Order: sequence, then C-alpha cells, then structure tokens
Amino acid sequence: MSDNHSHGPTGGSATAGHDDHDHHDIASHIKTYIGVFIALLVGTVITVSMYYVHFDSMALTIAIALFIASIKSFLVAAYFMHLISEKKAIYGILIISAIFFVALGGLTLWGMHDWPTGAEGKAMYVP
Amino acid sequence: MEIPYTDKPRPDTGLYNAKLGIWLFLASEIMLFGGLFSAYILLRVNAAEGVWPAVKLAWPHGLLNIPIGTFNTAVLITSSVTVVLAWASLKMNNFARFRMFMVITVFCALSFLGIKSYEYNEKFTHYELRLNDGKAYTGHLIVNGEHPGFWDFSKVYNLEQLKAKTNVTSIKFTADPEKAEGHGHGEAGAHEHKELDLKTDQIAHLDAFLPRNHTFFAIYFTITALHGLHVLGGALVLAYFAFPGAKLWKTHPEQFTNRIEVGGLFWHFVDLVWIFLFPVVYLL
Amino acid sequence: MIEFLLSKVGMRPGASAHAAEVDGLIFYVHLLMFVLFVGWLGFYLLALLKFRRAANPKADYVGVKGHLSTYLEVGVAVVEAVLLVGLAIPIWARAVDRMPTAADKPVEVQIMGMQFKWNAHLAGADGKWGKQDIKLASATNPYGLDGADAAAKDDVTCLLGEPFKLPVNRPVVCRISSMDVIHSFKLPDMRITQDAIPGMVVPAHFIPTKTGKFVIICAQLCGSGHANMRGDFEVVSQEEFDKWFAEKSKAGGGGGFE
Amino acid sequence: MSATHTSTLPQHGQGHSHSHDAHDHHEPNFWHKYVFSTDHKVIGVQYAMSALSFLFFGFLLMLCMRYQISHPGEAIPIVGSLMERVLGEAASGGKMSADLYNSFGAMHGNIMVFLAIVPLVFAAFGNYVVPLQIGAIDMAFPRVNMASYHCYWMGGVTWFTGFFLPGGAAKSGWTSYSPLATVAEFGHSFNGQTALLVGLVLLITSSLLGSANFIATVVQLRAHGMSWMRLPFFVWAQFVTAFLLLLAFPPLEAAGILQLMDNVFHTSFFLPTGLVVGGSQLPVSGGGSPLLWQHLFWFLGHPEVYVLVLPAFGIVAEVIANNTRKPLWGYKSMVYSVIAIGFLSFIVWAHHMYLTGMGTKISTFFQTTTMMISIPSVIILTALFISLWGGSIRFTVPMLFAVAFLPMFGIGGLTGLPLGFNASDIYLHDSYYVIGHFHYVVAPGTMFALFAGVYFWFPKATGRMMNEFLGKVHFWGSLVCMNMVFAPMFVQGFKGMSRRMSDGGAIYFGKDVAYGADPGVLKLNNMILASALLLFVFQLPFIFNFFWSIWNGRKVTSDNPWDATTLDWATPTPPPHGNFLKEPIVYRGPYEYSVPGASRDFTPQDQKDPKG
Ligand code: HEA
Ligand code: HEA
Ligand code: CUA
Ligand SMILES: [Cu+2]
Repeated sequence: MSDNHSHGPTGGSATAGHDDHDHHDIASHIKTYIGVFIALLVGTVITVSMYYVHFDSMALTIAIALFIASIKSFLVAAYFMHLISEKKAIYGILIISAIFFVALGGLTLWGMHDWPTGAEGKAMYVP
Repeated sequence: MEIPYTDKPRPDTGLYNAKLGIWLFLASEIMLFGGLFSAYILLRVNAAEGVWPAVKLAWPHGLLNIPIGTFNTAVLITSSVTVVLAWASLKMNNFARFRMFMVITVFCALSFLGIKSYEYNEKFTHYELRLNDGKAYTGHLIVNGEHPGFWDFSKVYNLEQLKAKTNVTSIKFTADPEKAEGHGHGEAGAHEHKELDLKTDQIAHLDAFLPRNHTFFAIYFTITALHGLHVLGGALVLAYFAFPGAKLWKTHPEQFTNRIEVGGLFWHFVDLVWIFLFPVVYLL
Repeated sequence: MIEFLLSKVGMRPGASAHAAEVDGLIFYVHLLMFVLFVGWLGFYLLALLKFRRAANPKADYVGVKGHLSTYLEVGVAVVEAVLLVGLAIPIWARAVDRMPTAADKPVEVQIMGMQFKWNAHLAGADGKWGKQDIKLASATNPYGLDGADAAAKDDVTCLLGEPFKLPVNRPVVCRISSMDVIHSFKLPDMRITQDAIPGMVVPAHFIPTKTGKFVIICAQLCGSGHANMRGDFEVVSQEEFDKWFAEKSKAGGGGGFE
Repeated sequence: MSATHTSTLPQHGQGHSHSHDAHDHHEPNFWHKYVFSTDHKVIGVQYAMSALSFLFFGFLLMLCMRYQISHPGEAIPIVGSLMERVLGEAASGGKMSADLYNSFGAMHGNIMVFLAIVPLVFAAFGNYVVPLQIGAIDMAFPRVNMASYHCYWMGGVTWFTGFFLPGGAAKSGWTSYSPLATVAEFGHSFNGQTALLVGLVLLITSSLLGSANFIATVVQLRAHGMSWMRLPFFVWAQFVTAFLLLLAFPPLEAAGILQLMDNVFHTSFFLPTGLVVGGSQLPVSGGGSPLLWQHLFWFLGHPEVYVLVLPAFGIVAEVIANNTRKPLWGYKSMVYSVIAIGFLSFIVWAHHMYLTGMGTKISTFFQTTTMMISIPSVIILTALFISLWGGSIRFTVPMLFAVAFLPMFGIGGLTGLPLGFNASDIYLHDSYYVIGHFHYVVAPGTMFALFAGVYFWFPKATGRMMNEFLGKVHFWGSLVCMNMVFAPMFVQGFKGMSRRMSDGGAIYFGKDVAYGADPGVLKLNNMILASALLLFVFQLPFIFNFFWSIWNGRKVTSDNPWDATTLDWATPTPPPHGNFLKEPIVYRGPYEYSVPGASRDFTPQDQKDPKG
C-alpha cells in the first residue's frame, strides 16, 4: 500500500471522492441496476426450469446450477456492491478470505478422503 | 473532536471508515457461511446410502417447495435492487424516492420472512413414516382427527411421543404420491394421495421433517435460520435508516449516504448467500 | 546409542519393529533442537553479558552486519526438510499407511473402544468373523455379535478390558473403532496411536518384537472414566498364542453375551 | 507536507452528537465513564482488569487440578470445603470427582485462551496502545469497540453459569470434541456445554467486532507520515492478529452453532450413524461426522495459538528496542515474517489430527506446512536475539520479562517440531509432552510478554511507576517456578504419561506396573504441585505491586519515562480523551535509538530534527 506521504497534494480536497458521481453518472448507473435485476430474475428462472427439465447426470445438474449461481453472485457483487470499481484494499481483503474459504473446504474434504489403506469411513460393524 | 474519515474517504486508501469496516465484516461472514457450506458439502458427500428410505436416497432432496422458494428468491432479488436504488436516490438528492425504495426493501424483507415461516410450518407438519414391514412414506399425520401443527408444538409427534399418549392407538396418514426413483421432483406431477389407517404398533419410525430427523433437514434449517436472522437484522437496520435514523440526512448528508451504502452492502451480501443457498438446498 | 540416550530422558524402550524408526526421528529432531538451543543460548547469554549497560554504555546504531543469520535460517530449513523427506514421510508411508498383505499372514484384531473399556475381537478357528448387527449391540455385546450365526460361535472375544494375547514377531493389524465417543488406542511401547472414532474403522499395524505384558492407554478424553480406561495385552510366543487362541475359540460363542 | 495534515482534523466543528464519538461537555457519570465508555483507553483498561482476573481464576482452577493429580481421591485442603458448598455433589467431601476434574480442565483451557490471554494480549494492549502508537485519537468505531467489550463480558458470564447447571460446566476439554461434547449430558439440553457454546458465540462476536475495528483503525487512522514501514512492530503484530481473528473465528462460530443444534435440538451434525452409549442406541438420526468438528475447530485452533503469541512478539520487540537503546535488527524481515506466519497459520491445522487416521498424502501436506511455519518464527526470534548484540542493555523489569521470553518461547517452539512430524507425533501425541510444549509458549512465553507489557505501559496509563524491587521478585520467582512446573512435563511425556488424567496417571504407573512404565513419573507430579504453589506465592508481589502502585507508586517526571521513540509516549500522562495535544506528524521509523549525531540516544518518531 502506498506511502502516506504521497497523498500530500490531494489531502486537503478529500471531498472530491464523492462528487465525482454526478447526477448524470448515477442515472446511467440506475439503468445498469435495472439490467442486472432482470438478468438475476432470468438466471433464477433458468436454474429452476433446468431442474424440471431433468438432466440424467446429477453432476451436470450441479455444475450448471452452481455456474448460474456464480454468475448471479458476480452480477450482484460487481454492480450492486460496486466491486467492479472498488479500491485495492477491499480486493485484498476479499481475495484473502476467498483463499482461506477454499482452503477450509478443500483441505477438509481432502482430509476426509485420504485415509490409511484399509480404513473404512462409513460402517462401524464390519464383518 | 471527531474521528476522521467518517464521511470523506482517506486520500491514500480511497475509503471512508465504515466502508472498510463493512467489507471486513463481510469477509468474516464469508468465512462463517463458508464454514457452513463446507459442512454441508462434507456431510452430503459422506452421506450413507439408505439412511432415508422414504425417498430411497442417501440425501433426501426435492422435498422442499420449489415454486415458493423461487418466488422468495425473486422477492429477495427485488429487495436487493431497491436498496441500491434507494442509495442512488440519495445520491441524486431525492429523499422522498429514497424513502419509498427503502420501504419497499423492508417490505420485501418481511415478506421473505413471512413466506419462510410458512415453509417452516409446512415442514414441521410433514412426516416421514416407516412401517415394520419396511414400507416407507412421507405425508401428513392425522391424530384423533386433527393435523398436528407447528404453532402448537405440543402436537408435533415422533413415535415415542405418540406412544406415550395413552388415548392414541391408531392414526391416519395421508401419504404423498410416489416419486420417481432416483430423482425427486418436488411437488411436480401430482398423483393421488393414499390414505393409510395404521395401528401405532405397526410403525417402526415416525417423525416430522424436523432438524433431528435427518442431517439434510438439520443443515437446511440451520443455514436458512441463520440466513433468516441476517434478513431480520438487516430489515431492522434498514427500517431504522428509513425512519428515525433519517434525521442524519439533514445534518450530515454525506455520512447518511455512506450509511445507506454500508447497509446496502450488507443487504446485498444476504442476497448473495441466498443465491447459493436456493439451488443448493432446494434443487440439488 | 539412540535408544540409550532416549532412555536417559525417560523414553520407554520400544517393543515393535518400527519403534526404532520412530525413535530415530524423535532423536534426530531433538538433536536439531538441542544444537539450535545451545547455540542460541550461548549467543544470547554472551550478548546479555557483553552488552549490559555497565559494560557498554553506548549502543551501536547498526549492530550485527553480515548474513550469518540468513545462512543459519536456511540451515534450519534444510535440516527440517531432510528430516521431513528422509524420515517422517517414509516412516508414515511404511509404518502407518501400507498394510500387511495376506501373504504376511497378519493377526487381525477388531478393537472397539467404549466408555470406559477396550474390547478385542478375533475371528475364530474358522477364520471367519461372526455376523454383526448394530441392533444387537449392548453394553455386554459391544460388537453386536449375532450368537445364532455359525461363524460367530468360535469367535474369540476379550470384552470389557479382558486382556488379550498376541504372537511375537508376526504382523498384527488392529481395526479400530468405537461405539460411543472418540477414544484413542495408544500402545506406547509399540509406538502405535490411532484414534478410535465412532462411525468409522481405521486400521493400525505393527510387529511386536518383545514378549511381555503391555498396556493400552486411552489417549483421548472420553468422559469421567477416561483416566481408568486402561487396557492390557500380552505378547507371547507363537505356541503359547496358538494354545490360548484354541482355548478361547473353543469356549466359543464369543463369550460374554448370550 | 506540512500544509496537508489538516485533513485529519475535525471536520465538523459544530460538534453534533451524531458522530460516533458522542461526548458531551458535562462531567460524565460513573456509568458513562467506566461501563459505557467509548474511549479506547478506558476499554483497554477494562479489558485488562477483567482478563487479569480471569487469568488468576484460570490459575486457581489449575491449582485444584494439580492437587488432585498428586493426591487422587483426597480432599483438597482449604478450598475443598468451599468447593463443596458452591458446586455441591461434584465436590462432595471436598474431593474432586473425575467429572469435576474434566470440567475444571476444560474451563481452564477455555478461560485461559478465550477469556484471559487473547483479551489481554489483543484487546487490552491492542486497545490501549495501538491508537496511541499510530497517532490516532481513538479507534475507528468507538461504539463498536464498547459493544465488543460488552459481548466479551456476556460471554464470560455465560460460561460461568455453566458451573451451576445440571452436570456442571463443560467437561469435554477445551477442544469440545464431538460426540463426547453432545453425549456427556445427553439428558439435559441446557448443560454446561450448551453454556460454553452460547458463550463462545458471544465471544466470537466480540472478537469479530474488535478485529474489524483494529484493522480499520490501522488502515484509516494512521497519523501523517506514519507509513506502513514506519509502524511499530507491535502494531504490525496486532494488525496480522486481527486478520487471524477475523477470518479464523467464523468457522468455529459455524461449528459452535452446529454443535449447539446437536445439543439442543438433537440433530446429528457430528454424530455418526450407530452410536451405542451405555448399552443402548442413541436416539438420533446419525449421518454426521465427528471429524468435521475437529476440522472446523482446528481451523480456528491453530491460528488461535498465533493470536496468543504474535502480539506477545510485538510487546517483546517494543521493550527490547527500548531497553537495548538501538533499532530492532531486521525490522523488515520481521514484518514479512509476521505476515507469512499469518498466512501459513491457516493451512497447518490438521497437525493436531495426525492420529485420527491420515493417509500419507494429506499428512505430508500438513507436516510440510507445519515445518514451513516454523521458519518465520525462527526468523523473528533470531532478529530479536541479534537486536541484543551491540546494545546498551538496561535490565529494567519489563526488559527482564522480555528477555526471558526469548529462550522460553524458544523451548516451546522447538518442542513443537517433534510434534509437527507425524511419525514422532505417534508417540508424543496427547501426552504431557504436548502440555509442556504449549505451556512453554503460552505461560513463560506469552504471559511473560504480558507482564513485560504491564510493567512497561503502566506509567503511561497511571502516571506512576511500578515498584522495581517487587517486580524483580516477581520475575525471578516466576521464571524459576514456571520452569519447574513445565520442564518435568517433557519427561512425563517421554515416559508416556497421557494428558487429561484425573488421577495423574496412577492407573498406568502406580499399581501393577506394566512393561516400560516407570512409577517415578508420579513423583514428578508432587514436584510440579509444589512448584505451582510456589508460583502462586510469587504472584502475590505482583498483585500487591499492581494495586499499590496505582495510588502510591513513584510519580513519573516526564511523559516519556523510558526515553522511548514511539508515539504512545508523545501523549500527556495519562493520555486525555483524544490522546494528543496536537496532531502528531511522523518523520521517521519507529526505533531510532542511538542515531549517530543525534542529540540524545533516542529520536522520537514525531521529532523533526534529530539534533533538536
Ligand atoms: C502460542 C501458542 C503456540 C505456538 C506459538 C505454537 C507453535 C508451534 N506448535 Fe503448538 N500447540 C499449541 C500452542 C502453540 N503452538 C497448543 C495450545 C497445542 C495443544 C492444543 C491441544 O491439543 O489442546 C499445540 C499443539 C501442537 C501440536 C499437536 C500436538 C499433538 O496434539 O499431538 C503440534 C504438532 O504439530 C504443534 C506444533 C507446533 C509448531 C511446529 C509450532 C511452531 O510454530 C514453533 C516455531 C518456533 C520455533 C521453531 C522456535 C524458534 C526459536 C528459537 C529457535 C530460539 C531458541 C531460543 C533460545 C535458545 C534462547 N503444536
Ligand atoms: C493461554 C493459555 C494457558 C495458560 C496461560 C495456562 C497456564 C497454566 N496451565 Fe494450562 N492449559 C491450557 C492453556 C493455558 N494454561 C490449555 C488450552 C489446556 C488444555 C485443556 C484441555 O485439556 O482441554 C491446559 C491444560 C493444563 C494442564 C493439563 C491438565 C490435564 O491434561 O489434565 C496443566 C497441568 O498442569 C496446566 C497447568 C497450567 C499452569 C500451572 C499454568 C500457569 O502457567 C498459570 C500461571 C498463572 C498465573 C501465574 C496467574 C497470573 C495472574 C495474576 C498474577 C493475576 C493478577 C491480577 C491482577 C493484577 C488483577 N494446564
Ligand atoms: Cu477412552 Cu479416554
Ligand atoms: Cu497447531
């Protein structure tokens, strides 16, 4: 992160930070919001109808459903939450927590599937 | 003396305090729900065959009410767009429109919770039944001519509790239509409901769709309840901003706008969790 | 040598084939620790003495120059890597992960932890495990053995802490589970520890090399009787084991349940 | 540069009470001043006082346990009858039942970790010192800060109710492994374990509020010129610690909620199919996984131990730099090491689970990361050692504790290595060797750093010094006794003595001694008991010193009694609300001691000209 010294010249005019969204800007944002809203509804409809269409492969169903969910969540995060134009610090925090989330889930899952040879993970009353 | 950067961003980070604060909080929320989702995946992957004979699946699914769940998803999405529109209205100095959108948001939130409690009730009065001869059903229980209900919790029975009632020796059971094997299809394709008359000593197992019944219900109720608490908390905060908290708009408009943005970020996150939760518990 | 030094710090003598490997690792790690500790301690004490205010009233702004510490840190990393790759991983792969095959003619024992006793179960003279069903499981029949099953009739069971016997110099495979809470099946002298986890069966194997009486420690907190959950077993010669086995098998029915 | 620093000055001079920092101009009453204060210094002191009390209480629990270990089945003198009166049947006749032993053990671990050390080292010192050191007027969210303290108290109180619930306080170890945690008091849904879990959720909430606040404060409220590489090392340590708390705690919260469901609503998240308890099948659906709990627990558990020790590194670094009168050696590499530890600590957790049954691949992964994480620890410790070289060391009381921290943590850290290799852990797992390992890092380790911090910052908080002589008695007594308590545990561990034994291992080493067992191990128990009692005695000078000095200690003659360089000493003593009389500007790094050519042997960060 940048050295505090460097902000010297702008320090006095911190107000700039908010006024750069002028009304015109916001009006175009609103169009985006509505667009995203529609996309989200469409995504929901696709996910649900896919369920009724009934693919043979469960894995495929899961993959598609999660794919659509990821797109939807990207839209929400990027546009509603303005992540698309967010500051570096925020990206940093999110990337760190994403990494740890993946580590938690991934390593746990791996840990629960790598046993010494001959271990049986499910039944207690082995014959 | 006031804390700096509550309204203006700090030049070198480009952030005002609360924005950084809420994102940090959301990062921890990612790990909280991340932990729960990891638990879900693990339990599901490790689920043993035949634990839930009624649907002939290791992991019962397709038991939730999909049309209602879809509708609720739409409700939540709507509230998400209205909250960002509320913020945009403030940015455009239109307080009246801000308040309108905020009211819609809170209304959506409350509807979501109302619908969710309807669904909960539906599950708490839905039963899983296994007979001594190995047959298994899901359906509704009728004891002494009445459906036990959630709101009167003393009437939600499992087998032991039923047997403990001395005046009950037999029950009626409205079985759900048979489902296609392998892939439950929710409420789709209604066939006729079978009515069973049973003596209590024919029954091997009887329990409502409660958390204790199966790990699926356990995780479903736990995650959705936690999510519901987030919805409730968010609704309270947003309602506060819409009315009593709105005083700040007069004195510190920028700080107030920031608060709305921060509240909105939380609200979108709640929506985000649902975007994953819905397909995962309802559809898969 | 290693054994002698370890015994000086109180370490129990090992009694299984892989004990020497485990002890070797323990020894080399402690050697590394010892060298580091003594080296650092020397430097540290010298620094404290030499640079106390009375001896050195004016501090030096720069202090130590050069890269000695970097070499040292790299050195520590290298030694750790050597221990890891050279000892720890192979020992685990061999002593824990790779099971004896049927060709090794292992003795197989089911071990079941329960509050607060150890149970052991061997297939009887017919070499077949009796039928087991959880519905039959009880405090006195922890394996849920079906007494009506023919294969169960000659099973050897040592229930509720009854000591069992194992033959010396033959691979032993313990299939470890629990019926209530997590216990840990620890044979300190055999250098074996494996948690007994309900809902799953995890094997542990070793080759006892010394005869005598040994203990099983429950090394996982399991409730009020945790401290009392001692188990005992005896490693005996093959002949003695055969004799014991035949007697127990004939007594039959698994004993201890109806 | 000088024209710009106005932007941190108050922006709304009108003083509307809407700001976070609502403080009116009337004399605040007792409640506002001490209970509902939003001042970071008051909150820091509140945390310190509460946590020190909990620390003391945790120690008392352990004294009872050590007595029971040495004298199984005998009544505990003096406190026995009191225990019987308070706890009833579990302590009948003044004797400790095995259940009570387990309760005390679990509560000792939990209290020490979650109510004593973390709140002390992170919340108390962090709250008091971090805003001062970065030149801020308060934390970024003062009211959140207050809420954090209140959650902490509620969590603590909830835990204590556990002692009076049916079945007594939680008794399944601080690790609360399922199924034991659920099965132990299956009959009562609201038992000690439930109280523990509810309290845990509150404590986690408290930590989350606190850690988000810390991060925001450090990122947003640094004074002008306080760039990242000019932060005192203590601030860096707290900053990384805050991230550990922020991201590692939530999975435990998730796990806690799931276990709460298991306990109260009889779900089966952590209960596998087919549990037979006491001869009959447990009436639950099954289908859960006990190991899932362990993964979620240790995902917190390991980062948590670095939460215990990183701030301690920070305190020790401050004290050492100040008392050697020279800059920290290798400041930058220390900073990078702290960050590396922070990252790595999230991916080593399963080294606590080697013996649950692990294949070669996964255990190789975890032992590799475990070995990797020991390297940055070595780097930090080495840098601190080397910092001593060339110094002009003053052995003040804080310095004694800080200097003793180094070898003590060294012993604890080094003994972590044989535990970190899975193959040697086979023998050492769950033995007293482990107890020895981690007490060396937390007791003579972290706790010494804490004592150093108390003696060091006491004059800033109170305007008076603590007594030097009593301090030295406290130090030497603690140093010797701590070692006499914990060093024998390594020997016991080698002899195969298991932890959590309410009879101190008598059944394995007493009567009917089996192959390899050495009854001498039981004699060590007596020695440990004696040393622990002596350790208790040596805390009395500290407690006396602490309270006596608040009112009667020698008054400090300057705001900077230790001639230190960091901004915390640039405030009035004690610092008023708002901390600094004028906004500080930082011109240099944190440890400019003995700068060649400077007028004094220290050049504070906010002094413009070294010669001035
Ligand atoms: C502050 C707390 C803390 C710290 C810092 C550590 C640090 C380490 N720990 Fe420890 N650990 C615990 C607290 C801590 N631990 C606790 C509480 C438990 C038990 C939990 C329970 O089961 O209840 C535990 C248990 C534990 C286990 C599980 C044991 C078992 O149950 O079988 C393992 C295994 O790998 C382990 C490893 C390590 C390692 C490799 C480090 C490394 O990070 C250490 C790195 C440090 C060094 C390598 C030292 C460097 C310094 C020098 C070299 C200087 C020497 C100085 C002089 C000579 C003057 N620890
Ligand atoms: C941070 C953590 C921490 C700390 C500091 C300690 C400190 C101590 N611990 Fe603890 N301990 C644990 C964490 C900790 N412990 C954990 C996690 C376990 C595992 C539990 C389990 O099995 O689940 C454990 C288990 C444990 C055991 C094993 C029990 C068993 O397995 O059966 C033993 C045995 O001797 C022990 C002893 C001690 C002793 C003698 C101290 C001493 O060092 C205590 C010293 C304390 C003081 C000296 C008090 C100082 C305070 C003051 C002077 C107050 C001043 C007040 C004011 C000024 C207001 N501990
Ligand atoms: Cu069984 Cu401890
Ligand atoms: Cu660890």
